[in-house]
Amino acid sequence: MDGIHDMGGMHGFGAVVAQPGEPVFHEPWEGRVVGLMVAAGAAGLIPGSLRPRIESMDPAAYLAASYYGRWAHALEAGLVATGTLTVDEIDTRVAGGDPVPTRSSATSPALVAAIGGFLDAPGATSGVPVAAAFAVGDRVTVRRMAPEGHHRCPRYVRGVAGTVTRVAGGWPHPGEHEPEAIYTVRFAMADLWGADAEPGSLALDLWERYLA
Amino acid sequence: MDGIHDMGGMHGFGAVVAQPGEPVFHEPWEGRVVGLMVAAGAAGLIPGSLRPRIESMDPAAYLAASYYGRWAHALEAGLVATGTLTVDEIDTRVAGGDPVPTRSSATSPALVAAIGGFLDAPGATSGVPVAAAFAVGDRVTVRRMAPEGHHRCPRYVRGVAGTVTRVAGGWPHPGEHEPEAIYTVRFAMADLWGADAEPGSLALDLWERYLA
Amino acid sequence: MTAGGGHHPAEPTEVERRVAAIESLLVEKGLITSDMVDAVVETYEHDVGPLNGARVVARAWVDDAYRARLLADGTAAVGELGFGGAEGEHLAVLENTPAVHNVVVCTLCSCYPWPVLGLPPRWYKSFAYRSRMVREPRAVLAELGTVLPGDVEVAVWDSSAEVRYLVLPLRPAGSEGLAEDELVPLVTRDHMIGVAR
Amino acid sequence: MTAGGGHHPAEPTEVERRVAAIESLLVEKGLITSDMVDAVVETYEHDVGPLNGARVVARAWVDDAYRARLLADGTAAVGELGFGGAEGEHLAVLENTPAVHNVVVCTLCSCYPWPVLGLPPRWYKSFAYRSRMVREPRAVLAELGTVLPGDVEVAVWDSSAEVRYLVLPLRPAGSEGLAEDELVPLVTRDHMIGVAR
Repeated sequence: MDGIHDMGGMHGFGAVVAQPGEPVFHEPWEGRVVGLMVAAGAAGLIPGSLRPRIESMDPAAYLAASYYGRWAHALEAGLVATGTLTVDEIDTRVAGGDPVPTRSSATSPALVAAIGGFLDAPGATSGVPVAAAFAVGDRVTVRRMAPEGHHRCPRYVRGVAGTVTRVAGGWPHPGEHEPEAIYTVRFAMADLWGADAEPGSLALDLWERYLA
Repeated sequence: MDGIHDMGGMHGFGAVVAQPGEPVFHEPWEGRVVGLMVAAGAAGLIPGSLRPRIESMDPAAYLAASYYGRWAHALEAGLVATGTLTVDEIDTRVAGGDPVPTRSSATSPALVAAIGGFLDAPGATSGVPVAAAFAVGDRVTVRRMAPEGHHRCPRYVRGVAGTVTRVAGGWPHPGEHEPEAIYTVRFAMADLWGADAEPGSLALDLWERYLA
Repeated sequence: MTAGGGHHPAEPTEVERRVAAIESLLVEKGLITSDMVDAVVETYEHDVGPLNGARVVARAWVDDAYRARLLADGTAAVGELGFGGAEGEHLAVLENTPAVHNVVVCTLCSCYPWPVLGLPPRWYKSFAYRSRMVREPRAVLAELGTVLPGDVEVAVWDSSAEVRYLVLPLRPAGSEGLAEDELVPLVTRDHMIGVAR
Repeated sequence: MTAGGGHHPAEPTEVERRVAAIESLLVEKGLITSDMVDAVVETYEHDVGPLNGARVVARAWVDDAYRARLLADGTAAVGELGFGGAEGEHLAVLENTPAVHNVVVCTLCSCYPWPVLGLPPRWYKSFAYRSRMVREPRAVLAELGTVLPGDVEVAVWDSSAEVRYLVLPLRPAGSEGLAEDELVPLVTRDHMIGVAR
């Protein structure tokens, strides 16, 4: 979907302000939401991907929430979608409960180890070998589109021509299972933003279906 | 600016729901904000245009506000920008004041008449005659751009080719004074949204500077 | 409506309080008078609304010469009936035909031809309408109850600049015997935006 | 950090209460245990952070063969130092040169190479960074304190799909005499995102 999350190029969000010495988590709940997401995934409670659930937030809620606030939304949405929890029971607990979470007396050494395994899983720079319609150096143009589903083709490159700089290998497109070639495509800034753009280039990784 | 207001084509805003028998104003304050905007304009208190002030709202606030809520923001911003009111005095009144506005004992028949004149001012379908680089039937392509200032070129037509269907005349571009030709340009839906788009066409009015 | 005279079933909201504060301050400083604000509210609550547009449409249906003038210069022809003013300075009229259906949106704002339609309804100003009408007009029309035959071409108009658009709907079948005044009630706001056929 | 053990100077917010409710319910139902959540928090608070990336960079600065392997296959070369895992399955390393400066953003989300940099800082996840870095990188870099000479080409990388990017910064002038371990503290998170040169 071409949702509020697709904000590359937009004006109006103000200055970029760094905070020196920033902690990893600003509040304890931020750490818990990351931990819960990983733990619930390791326990098989939340299938599928985080991002479609974040992107389908109401746009006003998306912008009003913090980054981990959006994770919290996706965590809840995932647990509710699978029937693991209901909104009613969460609401009831919020209304009556302690903001300090219950601690379990049990421990799960095996699942903790599984989490370690998940967090440490090795990978490969490139996806699996797959047929590729384009080669390094080819000029490609990003297709016009308006997909309802989750995708990774930001609006700001639609209709723009760039050059393939890498054939990265094959990965399944989100929501699918068969690998499809991904290309790194480099665009001139002026082709994206007009003649008075900053000089330089911008590269991003695009599935073959996005290109012509 | 390419701000949050430029939402043509976006997903995620849900269904369009009409309310049969909807009143002109849902709450009395909605009418007052329209009246205040016009009255303040007639009294010379707010120079310039409403829209740049609405577009420069924080994007989260923009989405959280109702239509007349955004007008209220622009009204306040305009009155504060001219020094007519200060945020402090408005805050103070909000904290201590009555939600029913003060009524003046005075009346302003001349200004009420001026408002009538403003609301009834005749106009012309076309702007002033002006030199035009394009003619009806010409194929034109909308330029890539990323203007910081207020403009009327939505992102969804950038880089797209269409056909001039009308040379509308000349109007000053927002923020300027000299007239510049405006063209009605018609685009095929498939050129905007891809091969699986609904059939049909979309037309909009574009200043000459947007076109090549 | 008198100033702030509505009842408040709930606590006044922040925006309501701020607008009231602004009005009070401007009035107390003598910069505006309440009757100036009242005049605008009265105008759009009672005087200027889709009935104006309906009169224009009915006239165009019965008077071919008027129809031709309306399509050639919307502002002038609408002015013949006494309508004009803010957000109607540059009116263009889009004629529906059996083959083409026009529909109007404003993606960037919520521009609307006030002198002939009044102030826009909430759905016209909604983010859903603004975002979707330019991309999937048939889907949006269907949600609003208008299912168009497949052979009718949909023409969407995004009123992005200075011109405001009014749709001239098709005269309903069976209305041939009706006089101009009898045609007026057949024309709705939705016909003239183009979300009804 | 222990679960919810932080002090709360203000009332718990809605999101804080909801997250606590979810954790409590999952624990009470026996679906997860607290130590699973703790393990993740501990990992990113103490074990996985930009020091990992700094070790990779320092090694590449002193070992040309490693540098070549790192640029050819980021994931494998990072794995040689024992780093890898979630959000680092497919790592690519972007080498700064005197002529080219690389900088990384994720406009759609906030993708980031966790195994070598830890979790991203707030500014990286901010709407301002996500929206602006792809359009005006020099302006954003300047706001963050990095003014690039005009003859350096800026190459922006929007990590839109599966690959996560790590910038290999230039070895600082004057560091020729330093050993690998002495180089590590010279490498910051900001160098490896590309917002510092």
